[in-house]
Amino acid sequence: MIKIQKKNFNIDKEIKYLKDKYSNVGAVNTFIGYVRDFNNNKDVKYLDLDVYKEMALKELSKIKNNAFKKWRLVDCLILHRYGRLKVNEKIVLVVCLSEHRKDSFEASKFIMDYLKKDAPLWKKEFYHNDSVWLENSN
Amino acid sequence: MIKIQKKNFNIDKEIKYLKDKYSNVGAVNTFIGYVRDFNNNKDVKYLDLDVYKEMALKELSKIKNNAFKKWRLVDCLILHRYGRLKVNEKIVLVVCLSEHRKDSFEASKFIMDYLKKDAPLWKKEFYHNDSVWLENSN
Amino acid sequence: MIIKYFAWIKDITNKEYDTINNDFPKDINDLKKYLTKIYPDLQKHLSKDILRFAINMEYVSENHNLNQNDEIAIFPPVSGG
Amino acid sequence: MIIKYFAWIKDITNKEYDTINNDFPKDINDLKKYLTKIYPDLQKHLSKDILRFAINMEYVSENHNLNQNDEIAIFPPVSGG
Repeated sequence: MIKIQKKNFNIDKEIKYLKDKYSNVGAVNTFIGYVRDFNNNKDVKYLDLDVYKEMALKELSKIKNNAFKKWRLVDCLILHRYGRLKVNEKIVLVVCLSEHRKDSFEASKFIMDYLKKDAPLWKKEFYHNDSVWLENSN
Repeated sequence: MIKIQKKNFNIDKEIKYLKDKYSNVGAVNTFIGYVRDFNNNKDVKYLDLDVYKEMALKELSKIKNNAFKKWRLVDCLILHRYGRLKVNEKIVLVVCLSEHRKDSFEASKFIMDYLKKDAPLWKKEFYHNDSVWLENSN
Repeated sequence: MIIKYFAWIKDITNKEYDTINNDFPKDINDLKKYLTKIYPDLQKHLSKDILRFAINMEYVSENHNLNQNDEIAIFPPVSGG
Repeated sequence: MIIKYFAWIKDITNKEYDTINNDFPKDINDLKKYLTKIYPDLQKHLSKDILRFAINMEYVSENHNLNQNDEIAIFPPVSGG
């Protein structure tokens, strides 16, 4: 499942919603990204996250499908927020469900790596006096 | 933090409790292990988890400290349940907090690998007519 | 044809998209010339080849023909996650 | 000295631990002989070297001296996680 949303999420509920469908799942790996208070040597106040929503849904589906081709996954959720996000707020959630732990770990890392590279989302970081559009490094 | 407990846990609450202390955390990797419905070619009814509690606390602390030596972690939780656990119940939770995602992913995997190898915990799996003590493979 | 702008491209164009109904650019190179004309501040970025283009939500890395009903998007390197 | 049993070792000893106050085993090899005597069913496992020993909650892989106040633990390969 792919979700692009403004609103916050509850990690337990998101995982439970997926996990409740499958009794053959032994392993769930989850990644959560948060807004940090300090970046580029400056105190961060908040982020504005811009998104090309329809394309992000398509790109993230593609990344998810590639993960399914490479590992034995039972299910997978990629959730990304957009809009204004303050320090300590959650930005992104990836959840990979598999029978055995190796698949969930590797798929989750793969998805985050490609999300950072290809998903059309942009962070504008606001400091005390200025702001800057960020670019992901490799 | 290391927790060895009988009772269930809420993933969101456990993560929030850790994350709320730090505003410099950008990445949280989480692993959750569940009781699967099928193993050893048999339908599983439930598990009994035996633990050498004091030593498990000590071993898991050691594993956690080794993870801190190898990666830049901000904090870390290892929670393992014991006692009777039914199919679909959560067994283990590992949460690694770091500034950047690589550290949280690798530390979380490292901790699970060593937990599976060295933490003094034993699963007895109950099927329809019989039961068996399990051994982790490598 | 619709041309969508994202992130700091929007700060230059001061709008989220343009629609072109007549005389639309026939390929990406043509589109770059078109954009340079109406948004001179885009030129330095276009010439440095740092922007990414998508046609109908698929990345294109080389020059590519455009059709009347295409949705084109122009944006800087991404920074989600 | 206390000797703790875990997992299926407990199914053989039918108890969780033994305490030895006098004539306690002086090292791990000595302990193995002691256990074989009171729990004959343990012998085949002890001889196959599949069990793990911990002294005061630290793994020991080689023979090791034992002291009166030691807490020894004997268990099969682990299966947590």
